[in-house]
Amino acid sequence: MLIFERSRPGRRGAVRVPVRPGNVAEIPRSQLRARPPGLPEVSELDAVRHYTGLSQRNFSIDTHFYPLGSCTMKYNPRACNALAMLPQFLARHPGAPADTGQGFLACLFELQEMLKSVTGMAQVSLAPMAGAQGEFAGVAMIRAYHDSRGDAARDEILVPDAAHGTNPASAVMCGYRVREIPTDADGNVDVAALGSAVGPRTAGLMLTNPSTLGVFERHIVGIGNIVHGAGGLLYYDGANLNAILGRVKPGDMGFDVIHINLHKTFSTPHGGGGPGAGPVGVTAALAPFLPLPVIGQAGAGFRLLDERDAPLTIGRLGAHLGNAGVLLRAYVYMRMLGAAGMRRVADYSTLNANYLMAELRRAGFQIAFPGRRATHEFVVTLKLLRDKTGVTAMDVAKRLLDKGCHAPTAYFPQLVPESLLIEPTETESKETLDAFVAAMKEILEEARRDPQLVKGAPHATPLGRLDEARAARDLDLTWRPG
Amino acid sequence: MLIFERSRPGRRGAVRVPVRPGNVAEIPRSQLRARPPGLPEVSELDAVRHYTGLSQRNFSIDTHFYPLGSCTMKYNPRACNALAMLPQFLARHPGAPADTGQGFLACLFELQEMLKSVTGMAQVSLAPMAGAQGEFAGVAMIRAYHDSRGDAARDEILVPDAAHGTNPASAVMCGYRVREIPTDADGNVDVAALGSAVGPRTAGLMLTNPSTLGVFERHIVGIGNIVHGAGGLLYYDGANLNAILGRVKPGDMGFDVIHINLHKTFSTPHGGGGPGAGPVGVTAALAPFLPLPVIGQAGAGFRLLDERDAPLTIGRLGAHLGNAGVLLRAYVYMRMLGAAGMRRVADYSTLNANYLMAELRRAGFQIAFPGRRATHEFVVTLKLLRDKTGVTAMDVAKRLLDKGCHAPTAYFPQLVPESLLIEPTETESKETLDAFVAAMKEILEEARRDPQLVKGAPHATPLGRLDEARAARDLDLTWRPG
Amino acid sequence: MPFIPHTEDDTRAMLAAIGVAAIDDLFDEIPRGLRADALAGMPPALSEMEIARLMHERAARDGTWLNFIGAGAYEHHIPAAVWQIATRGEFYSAYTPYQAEASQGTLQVLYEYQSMMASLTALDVSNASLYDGASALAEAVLMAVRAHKSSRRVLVPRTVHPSWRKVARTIVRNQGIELLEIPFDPGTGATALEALGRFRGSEPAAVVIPQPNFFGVLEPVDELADWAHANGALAIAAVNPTALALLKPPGEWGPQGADIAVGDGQPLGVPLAGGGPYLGFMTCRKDLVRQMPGRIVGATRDRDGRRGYVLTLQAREQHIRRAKATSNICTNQGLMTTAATLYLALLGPAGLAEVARACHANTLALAARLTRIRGVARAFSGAIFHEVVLRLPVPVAPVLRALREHRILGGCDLEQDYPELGHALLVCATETRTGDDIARYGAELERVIGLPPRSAAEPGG
Amino acid sequence: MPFIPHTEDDTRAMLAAIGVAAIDDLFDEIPRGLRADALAGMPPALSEMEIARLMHERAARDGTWLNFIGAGAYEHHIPAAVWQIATRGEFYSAYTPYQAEASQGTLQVLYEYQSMMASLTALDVSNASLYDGASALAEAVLMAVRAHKSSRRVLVPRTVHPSWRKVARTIVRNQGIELLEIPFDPGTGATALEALGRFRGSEPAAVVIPQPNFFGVLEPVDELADWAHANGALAIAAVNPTALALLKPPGEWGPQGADIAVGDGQPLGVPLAGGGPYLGFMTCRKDLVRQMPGRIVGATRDRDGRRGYVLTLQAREQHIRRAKATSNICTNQGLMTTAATLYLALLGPAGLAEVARACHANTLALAARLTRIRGVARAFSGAIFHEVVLRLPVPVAPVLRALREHRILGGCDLEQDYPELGHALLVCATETRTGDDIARYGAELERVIGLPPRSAAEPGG
Ligand SMILES: Cc1ncc(COP(=O)(O)O)c(C=O)c1O
Ligand SMILES: Cc1ncc(COP(=O)(O)O)c(C=O)c1O
Repeated sequence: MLIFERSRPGRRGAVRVPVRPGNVAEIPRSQLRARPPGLPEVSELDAVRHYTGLSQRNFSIDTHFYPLGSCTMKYNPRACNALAMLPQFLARHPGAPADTGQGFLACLFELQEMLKSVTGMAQVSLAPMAGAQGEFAGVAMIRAYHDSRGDAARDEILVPDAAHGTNPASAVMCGYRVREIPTDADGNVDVAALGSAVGPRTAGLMLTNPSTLGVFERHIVGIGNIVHGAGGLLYYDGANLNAILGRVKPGDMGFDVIHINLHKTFSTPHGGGGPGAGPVGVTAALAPFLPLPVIGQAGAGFRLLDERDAPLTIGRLGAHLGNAGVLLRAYVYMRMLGAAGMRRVADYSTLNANYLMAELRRAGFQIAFPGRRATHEFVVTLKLLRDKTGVTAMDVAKRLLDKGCHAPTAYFPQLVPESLLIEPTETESKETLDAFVAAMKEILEEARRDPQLVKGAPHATPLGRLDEARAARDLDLTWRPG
Repeated sequence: MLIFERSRPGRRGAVRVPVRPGNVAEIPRSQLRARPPGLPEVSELDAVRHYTGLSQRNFSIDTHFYPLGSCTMKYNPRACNALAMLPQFLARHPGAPADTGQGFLACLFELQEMLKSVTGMAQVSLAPMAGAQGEFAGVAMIRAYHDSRGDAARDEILVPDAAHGTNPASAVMCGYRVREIPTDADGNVDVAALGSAVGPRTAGLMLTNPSTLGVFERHIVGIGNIVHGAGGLLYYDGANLNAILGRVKPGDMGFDVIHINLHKTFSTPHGGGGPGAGPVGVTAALAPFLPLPVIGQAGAGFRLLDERDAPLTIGRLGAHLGNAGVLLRAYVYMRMLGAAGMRRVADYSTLNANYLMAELRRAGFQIAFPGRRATHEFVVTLKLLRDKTGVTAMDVAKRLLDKGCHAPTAYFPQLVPESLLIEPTETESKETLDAFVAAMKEILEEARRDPQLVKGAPHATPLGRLDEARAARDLDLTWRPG
Repeated sequence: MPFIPHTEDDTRAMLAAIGVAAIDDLFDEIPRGLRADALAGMPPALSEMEIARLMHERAARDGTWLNFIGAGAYEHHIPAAVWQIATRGEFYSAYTPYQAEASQGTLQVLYEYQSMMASLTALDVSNASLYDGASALAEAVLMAVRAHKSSRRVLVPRTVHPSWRKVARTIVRNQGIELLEIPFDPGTGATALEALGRFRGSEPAAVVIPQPNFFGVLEPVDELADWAHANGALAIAAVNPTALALLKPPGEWGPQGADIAVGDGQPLGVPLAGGGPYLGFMTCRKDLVRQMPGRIVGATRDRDGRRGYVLTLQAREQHIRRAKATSNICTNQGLMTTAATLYLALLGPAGLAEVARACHANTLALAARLTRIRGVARAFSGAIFHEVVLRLPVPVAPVLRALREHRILGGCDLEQDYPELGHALLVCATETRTGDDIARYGAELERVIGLPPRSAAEPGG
Repeated sequence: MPFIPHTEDDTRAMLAAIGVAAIDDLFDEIPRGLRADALAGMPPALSEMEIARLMHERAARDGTWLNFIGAGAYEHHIPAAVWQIATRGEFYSAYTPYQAEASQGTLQVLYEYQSMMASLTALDVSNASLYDGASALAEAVLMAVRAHKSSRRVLVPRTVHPSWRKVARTIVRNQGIELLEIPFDPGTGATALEALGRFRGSEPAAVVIPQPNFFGVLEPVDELADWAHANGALAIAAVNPTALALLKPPGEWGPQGADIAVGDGQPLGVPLAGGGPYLGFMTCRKDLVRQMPGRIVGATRDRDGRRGYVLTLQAREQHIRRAKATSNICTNQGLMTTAATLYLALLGPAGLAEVARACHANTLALAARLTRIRGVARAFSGAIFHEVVLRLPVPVAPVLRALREHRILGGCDLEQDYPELGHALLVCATETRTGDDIARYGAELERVIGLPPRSAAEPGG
């Protein structure tokens, strides 16, 4: 039932606000609204019961194993939430001067410093509000860099075909043409193809390492040399940083610009789709172009740097200073982990992924890149299963829901047929992984024995399989009163 | 699965505490524990997922209609929780002097004053930690009162047979003999029987008004005269105050001592069984005996009164000042309602109960006291149904769970056979009441058509009907490893 | 190990199952020369207890302030239920609802959110959020240019929030889109209709129309929308959602209505929180929906014909369309959307209108009080919603500094962004400001400016 | 109407269904003379926004303090997860699990709680909570008297918390039960074993044994339990649950073990909150279970043989047994029990032991620092857990007052309750106190007492 269907004309929630007399005094009639908006009219209990009930219709990390590849669905420590929501932080107005928020700014400044430490970059801006915005900022900095050198003919960004969709989309938003580089059979960038693609039009190469195929790009140094040799810059999509935290730094791999997804590696909550935060880090050469604001030191304290401090900035990405509450959560998380904890993240996320890969292989699943180590995630391909039984990756994903697991990412990476990208994260226990393997094994048997059972899944969720085609065809995007 | 079954030796939650070296330095070996306690060893994610999952196995006000008679399961405004949990209030040590907590004490003092206002009593103590403790304190004050007058022969407390079980139990805890007074056919106290029961041994009469039968005791003034005439005192069990809030004050009805259940009338959360708060109010004559502490004024501020201020006190009921956090929640609730809101509670809880009673009668249910108005609750008797179909009040209660309603109180009041005590509260909407009537109607039809369906209920809950006899027979009260 | 459940036995068994001797071996594909050693500059781990103490101390140091700043972020009362429910693990720790059957909670919330925003703006469809109001404006500009096809020019009044204009410029300029500034009438503080003439030949793809504008002033929205349509441009409304409880919604501006509406959803239950996370909202006419950026949720049916919700029109998005997507946005502001939905459900139309009326009345009362101070006057004659520009007799920055000594945040200094206005200060009093608050501000400002109060006989500003 | 959903139409329809004209008519059974008019003294309603402002202001006024008070309520770090989960609506707004099938969440939590408390105390069974530690002690006394049958006399050491002794007296005296005080050894601060002789003939029903005692001192628990049993009495342990991570549990005291253990569960994840709500815990030997007060949860099976949980042994309780019940308790401290269960699950045995060790070490460090001040000395020689009595050279009350000017709560003044100890101060440093905190207290106390520090050469106190 929709909240609108619980609505009754004249019913009111508890929210009351005292209004001085003479209220709409100054607003001309012609500017006034004729009819009130069609918001629901419900009591506070109605609303609480409705949304509490809806919440129970979600899978989430707090309730289910959620091995959604590329998304790093690790446990979100509750302390991060509690401490970011202290009343003084919540009440801080973004326009309040720096002298009224030194405690708040100290956290953000230290976050910048910690991010520099784990990435090996010279300077960081916390401004981007998600990974994709970080990518935009990064590519815009690449452009600004070339422009600042009068090197304006570079109009191409190279992107491996395995890249996440945001990479090409971000490059295009910065006005670049995108050129795809193929992947070789081992999941590496095809270096020969890269060599013939680079040239004077190359502004840069965007790379995820480990890649979205769940493998570490072994030729990274060579790739860097090729791109740099052609005058291009190297962009690091940090969505997979979890796998190498404290083990390898993007800066040491030769990257010039990076973004980091705090909502992945640094465990800020995904919130049903966001918010995230996508800080960018750069080498010293690119630091002048960082998006604003950057937190700077001012005597013993901190302040927001602006255009007067950074005249070459690519500009601003949001009205204020980014997703501050997300930044605070990441700050708390990083402080709780410390240097040793960072490395443990890489160690145990990698251990979990390799264990799961080994066990699934043992259970009869086909691994997409069997000759490779898994990083913090790995790809299974169900092509053979589909060919034999008609059961697709989508069917397996849906059937997993019946077994109490959220599905892995399905059909991404796109270049592996019937792919499942599986990322267990370091916060899951061996028992949980074993239960997942057992569920996958059961599904494999079901697929062989009774494929319709799997194809008809899910059966145990509040609703059965939903018709996506119908949704796109008969668009129904808003409730309209009967 | 129990949390213990998720435990693995050596696994640890996130909680770490820095320990100085030389730690157990001073504790003699002979005092040390040989084996660590058998607490679960789980990760923070395990614990969060386990208890989040368990929570979803509960019905609650926030998720279901919960018409549990005598319990006043009304909406618990979330603001009360948020404001009682402000960091400074949570951090306040009970031993901190009054000068460090004037804001906190102001709330409690004003709560005392508001409770005086709605009850018409001369003075209030917030000390009792639940209704039953309030009853104990009240009866102890009755005893102290008689003792202070040298009137020591009174050793009986009169209690109507319809009374809640805590009433006689509390009287006994105060060293009294309990004498039951019968109820007449209309649900009133049998005044004649009362008349012949009172006498020089009568210390007092405990009365709920409206009674647990869901009717207002019409002869209350006469009853008071009888008891007072015999030298006894009149005790008011305030568990049902919701029905008359702002309409009638216990003080005006002639009561000498009362308790109030803040977790009922003033909407503090029931928390799966508690905590509650059971402040007591008294006439001026009994004020010297109030349990400590009482919040007093001190100049412009507030302080806790102690034995030096109140040498005749019955004493203390808990180590500190009662369930302070519950008191703060009730304070916030009462301030949000104000005088007009108080009366609305009585009005609409009574409206809802009478409407539900009318509709259930229309649907074919037998009302226990059909000639009476419902107060905020009313009793249905399923004796005829049971005689005809074998379906009991328990069966109907269980079947209601399948229809998404928590069951009313079953088999209480005990003197009505196959009783359901139904209390909708004022915060439920007509739609919810109508849905409940529809569910009850369906069950009535099911009971006639297919009694086994009802007798086998519940069917839609995570577990089927649980064997209570087995639990009492094969006692299993704690988990023991394998 | 904090947040890592592995016992030594687990690790040993898992390594054995993989067939390696040590965790180090799992990293053997990484070129040796790249391996990092200790993380210089990373402080040692703190326990939850220690970081809690540190954060409490920092929060206490920052303290609380009596706030009169608005300027794009508004201090509203947020019902306690909003965040107690939004932070339930099932909402908080889920991600984008790719698996619809396991995400009906989030999906239905988003569908309800879309419905509420569409209704609030009187437009047909809504997406499920963008990052914030400023970036939503940038996306609307891109969307309008895509829809218009021939023009890459967009008119943006100087009365649009300065930061929003900066953000729009940052985001659109690499695609060769030009933002042309429309001046404002120095008398009314609203966009100068008479200045539009000079853009007639510019064939703009869109005209941005703020309501209320950055000065708090109401714009001639009907005329502006009409002018846009008459000149072949789309009308992009940039609106405050609280104001829409009272003001004519974008879908009803002029004879045709605006085509796209954007804004910052922060006023709808999202705490100020130092600047974010907020949410950008966007609604539009139905025929533009395929140009929209961001997630969109649609209703559909399950196998058994029961109503349910899914992400739809995904072919617009980067994960399908890659370089040809309508935007690069992926992670959005989901949880803020949940909060906004809860907020609107808890307030309802009457509650939201009450908030809007209280904001308006309080700001008028504030303006009345402050303009009783000699030398302080309203800068513009235009009607306002809940912010107002005051002209001070002295430079603004030192005044604000002096007010801070009394823990008052006195407003937003416009001297940098609008030097033409002189000593101009933008102030705001939402429903959270009481008569006492206003009196306190009045008294302190009077003291700071240091001139005797204007006598009652003199006409006010 | 706040929290009331009725529209005017609803009310009208409902009145019609009932067959009355107005709500007033529903009260027609109430004698006219009794009907109340306006509620004098009830302030008018505040909106949520207004009460929030008021409460925030009051909380800010009270501020935060550096706390060294223990004395029965302890400042421990509470993991954030505890209350974020305990306040989930499903736990928070449910009641006593009378309908087991609709309450498996609460019931299983209680079963787990019982298991944890039984294991912590090394006794067989636990109830599901009493109001607080003090009232739990009173209930234990009543229970022991019921179990003993012939005696109504119980020995209570003077080292039991003074408030607990007062509460026990309030609750048991009306049943003619006598509480006899056992003195303590002024040297060690523990109960004087040699004083027990004089109670030999008193045939006590029970002996209460605190561990640690109110002075923080460890009692000779083995000897006391043994003495109790040798004299036909039950041994009632009154214990601190944090201490039990390290100390020998009641079930292992002396050759037979204590019979009943009670305590306050506040240290297990319950905030200080000005004094409550906390929870009283009680565990006992299996054969006493039918004498226990309060709710008890038991495991059973459902129709299909699946494990589940129910309230059990209800025949002990007031709602069944009425005047013959083991206690009048009905509503208990359910939510606090949930919090304690979460706390113990999050800490585990290693975490709880770490907390206990840190408390002990910090209190020793505090004592060491403070006794470096001339004239300050430990009052007793007995080993302590996490509290210690210091003797000051000057009256305690003015010292504490002076410390408060520096926002330090310096401890619990014993001069009222134990005049025989002179200027005695009970202090506590839990795991939440840092080295800096202790140094700060040391420096301020030194200043307040106003004597130069004892030189390093002189022996400490
Ligand atoms: C590999 C990769 N790159 C980029 C992104 C984009 O990040 P965001 O969703 O934060 O915009 C994602 C995440 O969705 C990703 O998995
Ligand atoms: C009528 C009545 N009296 C007394 C009580 C006892 O109150 P409490 O449960 O708060 O101890 C109750 C509630 O359970 C009750 O319903």
